[in-house]
Amino acid sequence: MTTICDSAAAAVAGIEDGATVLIGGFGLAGMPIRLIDALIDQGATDLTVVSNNAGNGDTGLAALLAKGRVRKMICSFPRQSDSHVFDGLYREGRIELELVPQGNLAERMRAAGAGIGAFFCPTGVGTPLAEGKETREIDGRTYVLEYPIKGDVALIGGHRADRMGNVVYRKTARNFGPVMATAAATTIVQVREVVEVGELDPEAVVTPGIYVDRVVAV
Amino acid sequence: MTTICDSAAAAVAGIEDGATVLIGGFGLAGMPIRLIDALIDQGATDLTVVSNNAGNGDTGLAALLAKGRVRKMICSFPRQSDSHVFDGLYREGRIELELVPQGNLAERMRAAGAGIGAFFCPTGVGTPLAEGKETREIDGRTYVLEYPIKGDVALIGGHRADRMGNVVYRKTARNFGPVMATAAATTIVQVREVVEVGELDPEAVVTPGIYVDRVVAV
Amino acid sequence: MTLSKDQMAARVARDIAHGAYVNLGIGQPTLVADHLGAESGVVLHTENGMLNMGRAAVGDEVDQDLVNAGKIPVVEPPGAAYFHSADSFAMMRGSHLDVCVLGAFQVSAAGDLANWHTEAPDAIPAVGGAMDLAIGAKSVFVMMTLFAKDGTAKLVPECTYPLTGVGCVSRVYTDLAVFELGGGTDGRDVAVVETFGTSYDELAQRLAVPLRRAHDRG
Amino acid sequence: MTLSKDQMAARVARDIAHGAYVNLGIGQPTLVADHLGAESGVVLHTENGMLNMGRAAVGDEVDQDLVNAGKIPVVEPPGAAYFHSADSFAMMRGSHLDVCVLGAFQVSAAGDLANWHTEAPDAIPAVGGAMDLAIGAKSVFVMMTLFAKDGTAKLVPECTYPLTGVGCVSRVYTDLAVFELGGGTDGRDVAVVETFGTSYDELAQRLAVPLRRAHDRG
Repeated sequence: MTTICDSAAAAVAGIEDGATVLIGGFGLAGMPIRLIDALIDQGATDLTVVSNNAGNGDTGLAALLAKGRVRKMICSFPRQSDSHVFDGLYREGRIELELVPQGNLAERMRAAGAGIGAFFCPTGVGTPLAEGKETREIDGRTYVLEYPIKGDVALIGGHRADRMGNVVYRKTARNFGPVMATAAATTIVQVREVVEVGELDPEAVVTPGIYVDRVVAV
Repeated sequence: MTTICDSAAAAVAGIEDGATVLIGGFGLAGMPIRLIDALIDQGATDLTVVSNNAGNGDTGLAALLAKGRVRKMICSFPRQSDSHVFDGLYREGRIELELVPQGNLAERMRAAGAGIGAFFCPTGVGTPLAEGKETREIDGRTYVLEYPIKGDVALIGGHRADRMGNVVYRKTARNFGPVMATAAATTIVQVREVVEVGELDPEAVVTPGIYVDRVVAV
Repeated sequence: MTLSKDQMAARVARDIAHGAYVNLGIGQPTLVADHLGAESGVVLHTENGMLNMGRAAVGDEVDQDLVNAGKIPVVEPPGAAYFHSADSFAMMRGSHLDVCVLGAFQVSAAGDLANWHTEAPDAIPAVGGAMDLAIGAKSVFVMMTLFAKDGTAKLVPECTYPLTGVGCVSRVYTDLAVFELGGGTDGRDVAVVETFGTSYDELAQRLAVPLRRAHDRG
Repeated sequence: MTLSKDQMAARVARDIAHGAYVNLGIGQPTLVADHLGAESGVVLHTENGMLNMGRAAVGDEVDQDLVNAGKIPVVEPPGAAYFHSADSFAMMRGSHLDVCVLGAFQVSAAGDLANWHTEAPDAIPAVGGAMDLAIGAKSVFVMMTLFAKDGTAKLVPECTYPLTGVGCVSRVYTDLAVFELGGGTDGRDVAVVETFGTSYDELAQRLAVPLRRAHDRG
């Protein structure tokens, strides 16, 4: 069952200290800014955050980092022109970083959502990011064994949702949202508009309601 | 590049004896009947066919089987009320059968299309279909190692395609089509209508043209 | 009075929570849908690629592109969503469905399920989605007559037919009683939840599995 | 005359086949798009989830939901398709892209690529999609200046920077020459395809890798 929440605060209620939080978005496209702001107000700390980047400027994920709420970032691309908050914390040794190639980040969350125990992946073979990982040659090619990344919570930026929780995205803001929605125990989606059941084209629904626990229009 | 073909015969040209052919459809929904008919006329033999079922009645895949063109079926559910062609060949020992749980069939083709070397899957553990396969316990659960299924050719039944090869399906006729399109060296799609570029909603394209080699409207 | 098939279906429906996501196996479990009205909030999944599947189609509603897992034409209610087979089985394998209701040849005291193959000499094996369904849902309910036509019990100490899944069944709904599996320290404790036209003592006499009364939580 | 960045981009574009599916890495490779007009039939992929990506957006075209992998706003041409990150990287990892053009810190004679991390003491590591891109496309082209600002060669016998991918680069386009890698019996033979404002002999003197003339196919 999907709950349509009245506020971002209600949507993020109950996120616990120590939780692993998957946060959608690629840069600002698809970033669930209002949910992150609500999470800052909510106060959960000691978080592990999984997101493609590690915050831009001083708002959203960067603001969550600045408050010292994040123990560890799992991401592909922390270093950006405006990632000064993360950069500072990292250089001061105040945040852990697990760097994951972008496709592995997506595929490991997809595996978590799809009940796959682990998978042999060709990405990163022979590089420092595969060091210490199990490898195997299959059909003449070398692969690295990669494990799922599960979330306790996913915070996602969608475009529209119906009251059953079916979600559509808009353009490249889709990015990690649909994958993260499958990989978390509790999936929370901010959308621009909640519509009545029947208003979304069933052929074009990207995240079916089964993956969505809470929706808030912001 | 996607080629828009004038006929089903042109669409299936060049399929070689001994090829592995992925055939979409779940029962008749999404079954590329016209492409299969053209393949019968084209004459390729000694085929391995991967499809969810093993033919219904006397047309389509059943007709291909009846002509003796298929050496081996890889499928999840050959036995149906109207699968008498396959049933007869199987009982006479004239066709090989590799039985694969339906979700593994889909996931193994997805792995082929996604460049995954193998994956640990919980389906079938402790059953005869996992006998002889490598198993591993991960996080307290037992998994079976499953390998990709690649096709030389995929024959798919879509709904509409644009001239760049972007394809949309209709309702549950979608089923295996989008996965098979990614898993074959050459993907051939029959659709009801070919439309101009720009007429399909970019948010609703299910199989992007990169996966589609040939399209024919039938 | 022992239960009719329809009464069994109603009894199963009673144990499905409001708003649950449910997959009903082909055959008898399909009848459960008749007892899950709109007020139940239940959303049906069909593994050939649809959520919020509707009732069987009649007359002009029949559309060859819209069928359920039994290849029966169905209708599309508002709020439906379509997806391909790999996504559909990812949804199942990833434990996103709340309940799956399946038929069975045999269920063991430890919750092993046998429902795909009788090993009859002339039988053509077919597994379909059975193994994926068996291990996918959060709860797997079996719906079957307690005794086969020849009088042998179908709830057994160990399955003699080939397994579909290991330790996966949580509840068994029969014409004579409802059982809860997986209790006790060894997970092989069968609790009798309710009886119909029979008694606990009579069941204890006719079944070879170790029974206890459901309220004997010890 | 040595080539300008724009001339290098034009030279790369010349080697991209009509109708190819191409991913252009962030930075200099983006310039290649300026030389791939509509008549090229080339379809651009951006790993954040789009095929048939358009040019950079200007003025009112800017849409925060529509950006490329460098987070630069772009436009949506007719025939575009959107997909999520796992599907996007499946497309790449599964070898469906024809060409990927990347920048590099170093490329080895055997085609090893180093382009993600300099190991500078204060550097924050960030990999993004680099490792996925390196191993995904059918052909990986590198576009870089042949010598670093301090005069050291970037085409080297062995990379000293951390690797992005092993043996993955097929061609290197520089301001001074175009090289084809992976020839010879040991796969470490570097062929000089074309020179700009320099000579084969001069290159042979300045580079530590074993060179041969491209027409010396032996």
